[in-house]
Amino acid sequence: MSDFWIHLLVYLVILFGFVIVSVLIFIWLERRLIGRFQLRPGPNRAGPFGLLQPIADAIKVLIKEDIIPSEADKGVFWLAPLVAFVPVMLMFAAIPFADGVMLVDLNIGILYILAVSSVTVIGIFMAGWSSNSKYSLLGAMRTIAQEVSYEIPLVLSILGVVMLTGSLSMNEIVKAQDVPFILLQPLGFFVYLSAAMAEVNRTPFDLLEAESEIIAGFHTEYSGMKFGLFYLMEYAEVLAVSAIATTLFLGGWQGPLLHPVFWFIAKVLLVFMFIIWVRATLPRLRIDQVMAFGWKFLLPLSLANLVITAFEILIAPDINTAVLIGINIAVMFGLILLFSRFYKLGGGRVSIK
Amino acid sequence: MELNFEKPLSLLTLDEIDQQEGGVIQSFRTGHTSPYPDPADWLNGEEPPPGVFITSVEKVLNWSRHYSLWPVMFGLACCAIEMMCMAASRWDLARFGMDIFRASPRQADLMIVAGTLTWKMAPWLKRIYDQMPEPKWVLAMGACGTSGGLFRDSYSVVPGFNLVVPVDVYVPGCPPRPEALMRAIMDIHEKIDKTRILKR
Amino acid sequence: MTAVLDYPQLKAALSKELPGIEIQADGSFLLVSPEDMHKVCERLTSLPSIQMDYLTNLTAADYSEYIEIIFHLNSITHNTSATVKTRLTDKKNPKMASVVDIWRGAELQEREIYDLFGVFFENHIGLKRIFLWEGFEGYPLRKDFVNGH
Amino acid sequence: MAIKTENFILNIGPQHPSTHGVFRLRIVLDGEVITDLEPVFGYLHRGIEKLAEGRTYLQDIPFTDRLDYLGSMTNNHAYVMAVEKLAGITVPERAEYIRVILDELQRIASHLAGLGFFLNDLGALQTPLLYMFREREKIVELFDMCSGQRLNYNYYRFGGFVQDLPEEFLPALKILLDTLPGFIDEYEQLISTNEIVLIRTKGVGVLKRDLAINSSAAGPVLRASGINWDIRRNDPYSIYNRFEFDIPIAKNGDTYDRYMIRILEMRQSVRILRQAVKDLPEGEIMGKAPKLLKPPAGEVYSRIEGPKGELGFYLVSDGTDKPYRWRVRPPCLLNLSALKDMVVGWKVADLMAIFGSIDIVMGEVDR
Repeated sequence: MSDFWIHLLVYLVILFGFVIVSVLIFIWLERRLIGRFQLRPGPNRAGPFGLLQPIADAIKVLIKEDIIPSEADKGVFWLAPLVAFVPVMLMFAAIPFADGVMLVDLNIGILYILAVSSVTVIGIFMAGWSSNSKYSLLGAMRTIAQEVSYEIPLVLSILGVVMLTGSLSMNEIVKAQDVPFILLQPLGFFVYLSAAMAEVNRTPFDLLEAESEIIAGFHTEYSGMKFGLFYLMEYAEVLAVSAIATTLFLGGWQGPLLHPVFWFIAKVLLVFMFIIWVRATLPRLRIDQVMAFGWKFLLPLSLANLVITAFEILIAPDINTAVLIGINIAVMFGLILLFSRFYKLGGGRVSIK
Repeated sequence: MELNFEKPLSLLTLDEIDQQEGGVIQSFRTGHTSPYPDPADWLNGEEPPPGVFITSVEKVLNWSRHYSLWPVMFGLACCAIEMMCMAASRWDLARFGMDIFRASPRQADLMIVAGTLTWKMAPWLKRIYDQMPEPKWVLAMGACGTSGGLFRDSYSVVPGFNLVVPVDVYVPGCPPRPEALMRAIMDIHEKIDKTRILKR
Repeated sequence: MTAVLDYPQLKAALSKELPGIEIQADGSFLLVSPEDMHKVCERLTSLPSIQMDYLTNLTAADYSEYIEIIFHLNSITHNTSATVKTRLTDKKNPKMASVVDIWRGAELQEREIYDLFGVFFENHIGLKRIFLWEGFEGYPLRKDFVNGH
Repeated sequence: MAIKTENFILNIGPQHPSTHGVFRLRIVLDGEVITDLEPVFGYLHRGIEKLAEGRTYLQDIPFTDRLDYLGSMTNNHAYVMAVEKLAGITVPERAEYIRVILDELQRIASHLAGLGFFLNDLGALQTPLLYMFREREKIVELFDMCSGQRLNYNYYRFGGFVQDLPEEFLPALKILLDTLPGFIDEYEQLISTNEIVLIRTKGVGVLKRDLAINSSAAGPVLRASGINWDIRRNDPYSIYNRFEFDIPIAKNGDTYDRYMIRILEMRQSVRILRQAVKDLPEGEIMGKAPKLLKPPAGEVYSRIEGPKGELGFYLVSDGTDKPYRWRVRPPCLLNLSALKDMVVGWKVADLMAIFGSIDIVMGEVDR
């Protein structure tokens, strides 16, 4: 009995430490990389190469005055950051850093993660609703529409991977990947990544806190520690999404000679840099275009992906993998081009009487 | 100064809203004639007592505020273009950790008021200043900030921002070059380093 | 080269269309009385030979005996230009018919004249102060407006 | 039984990241769709026209810098040309060529800033803005060489210029002219064929042809709706009739066309600059102009093709050394008269795109 508690305690400390430290590294990495994308050096004064910059941000945000607007709904306003942040921390319980090295090896690992990750929407909407400002309400409405409707393509794309491995446990999924699933499931990876970027509100789907339109979306009215928690939650979510992407599609901690944990972190950083690169270059989609993209483009694609995977598993389980990879990639480009031909993204002008 | 409407906003006709706002601006103009004293209490502070613990905590907190000073976007006129040039690639403001131009005053520390302030805009400036959480600093950019500049004797220009908000640093120039603005931001950094957290 | 219309010939064309009104065309502009300004403007845009469809500039100037409203017009099709003026002698509350229904571009310029000169434009679609706030007393661009605080 | 919905009045206040300065919009929303829009001006109204009546003609030149502070050189040119027409001052040949060079450079710098802000409103997190500010810095560097100031230059005088161009101006300009078309191609590849930019701007905020003429729009907004009206071509001033360049016209007047017109106009400006630099004559810089200018009583309306559209000056002089009436024809303000017809029916995100494509500067709108 006691070693369970020790195991729990050790892993809790490891997980919290991992999340906090990697979020700090992510913040520094993002500001430096976006600086480099924009031809400017980025923060380099606070400590060597600006490494202490995230720490300075964190301390400053913590000691800032914490304003609660007078008309705000105090209880909900205070609770919103917690309801938004805690589920993100829970997601890390089932992610394997190395073979079996995780808080708990649930046999329904990926299902647990998806279930927990959809709770953050409630927290974000509580924030938008309780701060009683028009911009936050607009941001909150957009959040629900976007995150709920991207949950379905996300789940369906993960279903493809689960069909290949036959088990929901994250550890099994990684073990089953002698060939990383990104090659066997290219369409699944494409759908997963776009749906995950929408879940996490990163460009080109960052409607939520579209600076140019609705100021800062749901956290317009937050300041001080509550805003710090939201800022932390946003980056922790991106960390969680890239961690899941590595375990499901990039072969988790499998790597030739270095220690597994090193491979896991390297792949997480790789996916995160891709998300930063997309954020620094692409403009934003309109809300109805985001909806149309989710429902009319990603959803049919993920269903088609399921059918093809099932077809492959049942009819021809013993094709050698090279041919299979070739077929999958060809099918992916074929389907994407085919679908993008005959579907219209978003409505035009509404006639006002 | 609040726009206190008896009826909810949506029932008021647009003209009534204009009347209300006109009244607010008129009373704001008559009410604000003497400038705020410049907050200079950090100047004559004596050396801190030898308590190691207090000074080191103060040093860390000041260091964190020094390097993470998030400015709020308050560009009014030509000085705003120079402010953007300073935030652009040539004089990169992000080196000092100030690259996130917060659009909402709730998360901002420094308000760079850049441009000409008119009486119609003054109540909004005061409201944005009040909305900013506590350790906040104001940087009055350009000649219009110090004294109304070229348009000092106009009927609709506020002669100097210190009539509306207490100003920490004034930057001369019309518009000041980005290096001058960078120098002013370093003055604010100096000021932050010297502030006493625990008032004695 | 944007040719300036020959004013006497323009005066002849207009008085043929509108017999009742009197137009002076001495200097480098057409002078019309405020009451039939609206009718003249309608003719200027509808006559195919003139077709002044582009209102370049609509402004006012405060002289000692009258407030002068100046229309600078252009014809995009014929590439010609013309200046039409009208004088409001009653300086206490000057009044004039709005030309918003002819040129949509006049809306903001008329609001500016109302705000800075105090000229009231009848059946304008939203005549309010454009630059100054509602409680501001006086009209700044009038010569008698003292420029103090 | 129709659901009882209530309209949502949103106030895009004077201080907002994408209103290009202090401009306020009261919009009535039905969900995300805009049903009504009311612009509120005046938050930067400094009363320049009243102040200008109290100063002499020469002292009014700095006021023109602060009108459209992204196009100071062209503002100076418009005002100085009006006073020269009023007082009958002739400008020497070399000064005319330098004026064309500085105007076209200012047009490129203003378009670069305008396009940068427009793409920033589309949501591309300042990256295109900073690339376009890189080019603009080069042009501002040239202006800094000749006039000593980065933004409000005050470089033009009645009859020409006070100082000639420094000798390192022309080599730097030649380098810029060789590299600029390369950068514009880079923007075209990155932005004009970008899938998301196309979706967000094609067919959005259409300004039809006759409404564009009727609402006295000017410049790129007018030419995007298919009207061939450019003061440099229709009513040539200074020596523009010596250069051959063509006027880009678009057909359907949507946000994409307004963006594309500005890109093509930058290419034409580079063409004009090449010809102007090639046959820039030697000679003196300043024409014969009295120190204390007292133009004869009379009035003048003179106009130029500024980056934002037709910028006109209507000056009335009563023989003294101070103007009697000093009126600026603001292209930015008049481009906004049709804003409501372009925006109603679209969504909040489109409002930002359409508003950004009109490219206004509040200094000129409010004066």
